[in-house]
Amino acid sequence: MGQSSIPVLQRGDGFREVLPEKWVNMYRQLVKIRSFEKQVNELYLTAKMPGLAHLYIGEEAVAVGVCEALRTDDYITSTHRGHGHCLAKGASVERMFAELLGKAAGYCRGKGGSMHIADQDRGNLGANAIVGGSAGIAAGAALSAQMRGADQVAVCFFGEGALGQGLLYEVMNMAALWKLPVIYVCENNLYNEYTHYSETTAGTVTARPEAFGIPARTIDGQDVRAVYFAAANCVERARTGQGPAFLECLTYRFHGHFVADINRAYYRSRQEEQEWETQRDPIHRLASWLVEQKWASAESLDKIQAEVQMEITAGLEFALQAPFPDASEVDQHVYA
Amino acid sequence: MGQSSIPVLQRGDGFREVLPEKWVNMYRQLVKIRSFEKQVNELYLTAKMPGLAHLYIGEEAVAVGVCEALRTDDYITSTHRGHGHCLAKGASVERMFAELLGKAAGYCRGKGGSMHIADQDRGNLGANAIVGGSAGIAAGAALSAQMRGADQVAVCFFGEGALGQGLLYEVMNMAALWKLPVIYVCENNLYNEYTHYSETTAGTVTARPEAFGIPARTIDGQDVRAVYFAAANCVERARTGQGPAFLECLTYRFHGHFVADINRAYYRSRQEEQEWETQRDPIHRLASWLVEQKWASAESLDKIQAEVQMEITAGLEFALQAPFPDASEVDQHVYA
Amino acid sequence: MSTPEPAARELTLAEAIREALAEEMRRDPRVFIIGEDVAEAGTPFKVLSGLVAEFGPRRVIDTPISEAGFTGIAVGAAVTGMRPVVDIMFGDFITLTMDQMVNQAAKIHYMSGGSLRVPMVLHTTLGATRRSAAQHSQSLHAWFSHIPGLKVVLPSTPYDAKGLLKSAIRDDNPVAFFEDKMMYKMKGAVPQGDYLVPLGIADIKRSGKDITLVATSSMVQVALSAAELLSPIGIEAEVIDPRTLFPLDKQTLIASAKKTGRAIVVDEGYERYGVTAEIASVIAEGAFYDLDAPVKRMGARDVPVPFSPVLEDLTVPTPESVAEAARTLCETISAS
Amino acid sequence: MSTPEPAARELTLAEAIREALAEEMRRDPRVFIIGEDVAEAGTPFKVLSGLVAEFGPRRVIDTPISEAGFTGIAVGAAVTGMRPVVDIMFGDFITLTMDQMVNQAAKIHYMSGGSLRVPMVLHTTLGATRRSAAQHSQSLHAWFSHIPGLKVVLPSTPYDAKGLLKSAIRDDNPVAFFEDKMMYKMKGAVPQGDYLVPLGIADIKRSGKDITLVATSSMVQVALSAAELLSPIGIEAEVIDPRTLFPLDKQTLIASAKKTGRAIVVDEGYERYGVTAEIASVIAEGAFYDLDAPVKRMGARDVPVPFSPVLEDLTVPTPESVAEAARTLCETISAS
Ligand SMILES: Cc1ncc(C[n+]2csc(CCOP(=O)(O)OP(=O)(O)O)c2C)c(N)n1
Ligand SMILES: Cc1ncc(C[n+]2csc(CCOP(=O)(O)OP(=O)(O)O)c2C)c(N)n1
Ligand SMILES: [Mg+2]
Ligand SMILES: [Mg+2]
Repeated sequence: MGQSSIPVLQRGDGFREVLPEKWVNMYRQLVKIRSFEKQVNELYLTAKMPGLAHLYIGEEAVAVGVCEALRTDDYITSTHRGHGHCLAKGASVERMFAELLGKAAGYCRGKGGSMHIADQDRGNLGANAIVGGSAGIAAGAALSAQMRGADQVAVCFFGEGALGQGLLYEVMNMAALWKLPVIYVCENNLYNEYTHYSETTAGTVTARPEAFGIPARTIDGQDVRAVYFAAANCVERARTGQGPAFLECLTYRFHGHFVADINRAYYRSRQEEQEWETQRDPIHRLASWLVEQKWASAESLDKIQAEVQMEITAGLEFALQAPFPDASEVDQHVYA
Repeated sequence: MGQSSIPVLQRGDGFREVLPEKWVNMYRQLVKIRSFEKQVNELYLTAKMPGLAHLYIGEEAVAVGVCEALRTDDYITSTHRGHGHCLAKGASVERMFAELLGKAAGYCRGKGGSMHIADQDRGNLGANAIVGGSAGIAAGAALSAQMRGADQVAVCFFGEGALGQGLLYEVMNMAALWKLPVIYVCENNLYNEYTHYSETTAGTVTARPEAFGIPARTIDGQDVRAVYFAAANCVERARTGQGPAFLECLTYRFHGHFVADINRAYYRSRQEEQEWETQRDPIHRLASWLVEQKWASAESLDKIQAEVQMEITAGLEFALQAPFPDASEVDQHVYA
Repeated sequence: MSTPEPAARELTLAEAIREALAEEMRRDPRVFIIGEDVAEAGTPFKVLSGLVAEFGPRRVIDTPISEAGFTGIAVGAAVTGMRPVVDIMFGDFITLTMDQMVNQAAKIHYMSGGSLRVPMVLHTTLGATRRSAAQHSQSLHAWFSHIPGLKVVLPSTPYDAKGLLKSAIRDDNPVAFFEDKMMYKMKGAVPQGDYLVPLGIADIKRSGKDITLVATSSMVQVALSAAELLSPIGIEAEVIDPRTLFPLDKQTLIASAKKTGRAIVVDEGYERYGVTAEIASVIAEGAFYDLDAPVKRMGARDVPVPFSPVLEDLTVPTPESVAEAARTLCETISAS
Repeated sequence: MSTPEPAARELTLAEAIREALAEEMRRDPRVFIIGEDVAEAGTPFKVLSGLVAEFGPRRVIDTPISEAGFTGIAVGAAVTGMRPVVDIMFGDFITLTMDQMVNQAAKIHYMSGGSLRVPMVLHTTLGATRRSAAQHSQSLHAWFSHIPGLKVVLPSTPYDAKGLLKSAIRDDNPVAFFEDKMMYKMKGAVPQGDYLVPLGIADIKRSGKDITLVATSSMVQVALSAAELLSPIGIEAEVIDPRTLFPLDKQTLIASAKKTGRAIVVDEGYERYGVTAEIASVIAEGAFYDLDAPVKRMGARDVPVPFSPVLEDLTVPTPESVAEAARTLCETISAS
């Protein structure tokens, strides 16, 4: 048992003197993701969006806490539930809506859609519709940074369902061996689609990275401060050549697995949902704290909400008006 | 960390009252594998065998110790280095040689060769030329036994190189969740081909199964008694519904990765090889103990060696004389 | 044409599949289902809804998201006496099963010289136009069709689906069974109780004398609709569904092409190096002296499936595009 | 014919590959090699021997036995500015890389609307008759050829190998590069220093007027030998090597078939649903009015590759079998 030799992840107390503005900005980001996703749900329910989407509502603090600890040139890889990661990494609402509607102004010229948004300028290497499919890509971006002598880090977001994919273990082994600057962020929202993760996950989550000597911590994914501190600590380690780390963020999706998953009683109770919604909402939690600390007033937060709503409305308007790609684009970008 | 809840594997003291004859029989098995493999090497060096082979010389105690703890109707899956597993599970020398020479009398009618010998009558589901490729098959055999209400167990043999394959983790997770009667036997002979396993394996080996809640132990793979006791304990657990277990057997291949790997100095020292050969030979070790216990005399052991050698010689003779399959067989057995 | 009398009961294709599974599971206790969200959820397409209620979670097994792992487990179960049906949610995920299906399942019978058998069904989907983008829209059945040792089935009607699936389950070989997810709600007459549609017999879905349309899966409906468009302009198309790509009923295809002198092959896999190439070259060779025009191939456009509806709809053959191609082909002046 | 003047220096195919890699690694610091036993061992085929001495272990990276994992890492490195060459020891192991190659590498450029690129080479082997049995003898290049977004290269001479590999490394797309392991010791003229053989240009390896033999990889030598057998009986065969399966130089193939009126396609992949089907149907369509006989296909026999030499040798086309087929085809009475 080499457990004792695994470095311990600190809570990141060195980062505690974060400025009030930074917390307020995180609040804005949380709200932006929430409002964006509500609008996406609306688009689905009113049959204005082609296909489907997996909403991030309830899990916002994970993406925001992690991405606030990153630089613009740091990399992320994302998942089928990826809108939150994109926005937290700085994507524009306009181009995201355009992508969801299959418009040429979208991040992928309408070719990717909800599950494939990539934003190269901000290091977002793309959402991925293969569960666990980006574990190698994130590690490869980290290897690339290491080889180029850059001090970028890469964050690999994935749901706890991805713990079922062997690829993750292959890659964690190499990340540990080569001390790659990659951070695994496991969003444990308790469900793999319609199955509780306890039915699919033997042992504990953190024991898995630890088996490869990768330090791991379980944190409250509904508390953006906890996420931010833990992530900042992992990022510093990775950036200074100390290798990979793993965070298990306990969280919950308030909506269904995807927009059409409406009758959910057969796999989870309404009571469980209500407990999370009322007692563990990441936005309420940050808001109360900000007000408590007197770093924001209820009014200033309302104002942020209103500003965000305007951004969302304008972004959607833009996307609805935007043209579809030209038919000739179907054959473009197959090869570079 | 759920480590504390992982059951501890006992050394298996309940099995200590093994009869002298059983130990002597294990000696015979060790010698048989050694002599068989020496003959295989000879066949290669004299260009009498098509293709190549991966010799098990040095590792005999693992196969013998494990298989002696099994019933004939228990299952095993094997590897590219599989001759020892086959013989230990009871395969006939004649049919094995015939297979290695591509003859119709071989276990696979000459179609499988060294890396694919299967012996259905003794539960040997086949060697496998894909590293780690049989991890699922072994677990599936265990699931099948469980579903049929049989109390068979399945042993999955693999080299430490197979720890690189994601499949193993996918399957260990399910084996743990479903308490499958499967035993993972990792033959850690220190090398993946020409690379020391420390360059390919982060953390410790046993931490990996333990991460899934599978009890694991590291044992001396050169001591057939240690292997037998540990295996018997795992088998009893599995047979009585207590689920999977994992044994890391420390061992060494005395020869090259395969028969043509002759100049090995660039990846391991002659000194290291000599230390293992002279100080950690499983056959010498059992022999000394048997003599010490007065359960065998040097002469009786010599006699066994001579008997085995006769069996090998006769088996080879049979195989050399045996006919090749008819050309029409090329199209047979593609479909059942 | 083997379709039943019109008075028969109508089922959707999903219901026909479910009925086939239920009947086979009642008939043979060795049959079981394994895959992600197959039990309570009955898969995201609800194809398996209700089966767990009748057969219990031991025979309708929910798995972690481990396609390689549970496919491997199925192989092991099949080799040891069970008859698993593996559910792979989207056909795009067969990428993860290729080693277990191709290096293991397909070869075990042959490599073991006929002693082991792998009676299993890999049940999955194909087909685009669901706005699911590049990783959830592929039709990758050509890969399995390429591999000796595998059989490949593509039903095009509820009647065929039930009868073919029963044959697949009773077959002693690994069979890949692909359903177009866009066809699950398609209705058709399906007899109650047991009947089999044998593997390897093509079905003439419409008789005609002017041109042969060979079509697979949902392309059969496309071809039938094309035939309706062609009839008023005096072209009577014969529509043939091979139903199984291996075994392939070459005779029926060639005989039809000899009769009509013209043929188009329509399949939803990528066109290049795909199913249309095989069938077109079988016809071009077999009906060489009777063809009045080159065999035309219509597969999916050779691009990753784009998300935007305006682009995605350009990637698959339609009744109009097939009818147009047929008209052009019929105008070709005979070569002989 | 683009082969150089006979006075040039001779290298083996393995040396030509090594030289191409060394030159490209000197030219471009972004190029690196990653795979199993690629460094000190230089692969089991010794193709990469010596590269680690010049470029060091940071650019010639030994990995664990994790084909999916390190292929995924290469994808991530490629997307972020590197140009990896992934070494997959035996082509049979591409089964493990299918998700990373097909769902990720092949689609990223398209899914991202052209913003991301994946310049990487997957370097692997094909070919039977090495007595390595079913899991180490396959030629699975048809699978990658089926997938839009990938390019596929099969060199047949040392000259082509060097020039094609350099083109593949400089290509901005994922390229799969297959070498027949039986060809590594084949010698041929190879110019010193830089030259490129472009992807997508077939090479006429021998001119002839009576029949076209399209052949790939080691089958080019088989076809050339067949041509030598045919010449004395008055049949002059034209031997064409497409060199790349995608892009495929259809024009050159069709033009030759139009000229000769007869064609055979020879490839070592399984015959059914394989490369011979695509090329045969391209010719059958493109040269329809000029063909005097059906295009004949000669692939590997549709069986898992058997071990026994007497059977294995029946599975691949030989000079004799190709010459015999050509003779028969030339006796066919013209259809027109
Ligand atoms: C390899 C693969 N298998 C199955 C799926 C189908 N699928 C999509 S999301 C999902 C559940 C994922 O659960 P988790 O990783 O926990 O993410 P969450 O949806 O909870 O965010 C599944 C099974 C897939 N996309 N990829
Ligand atoms: C999937 C796969 N990758 C690579 C190989 C090539 N290969 C054959 S044996 C071997 C090393 C195996 O090492 P280990 O598992 O430790 O077994 P050992 O040879 O030491 O008994 C490798 C890489 C293979 N057969 N299968
Ligand atoms: Mg989840
Ligand atoms: Mg080893």
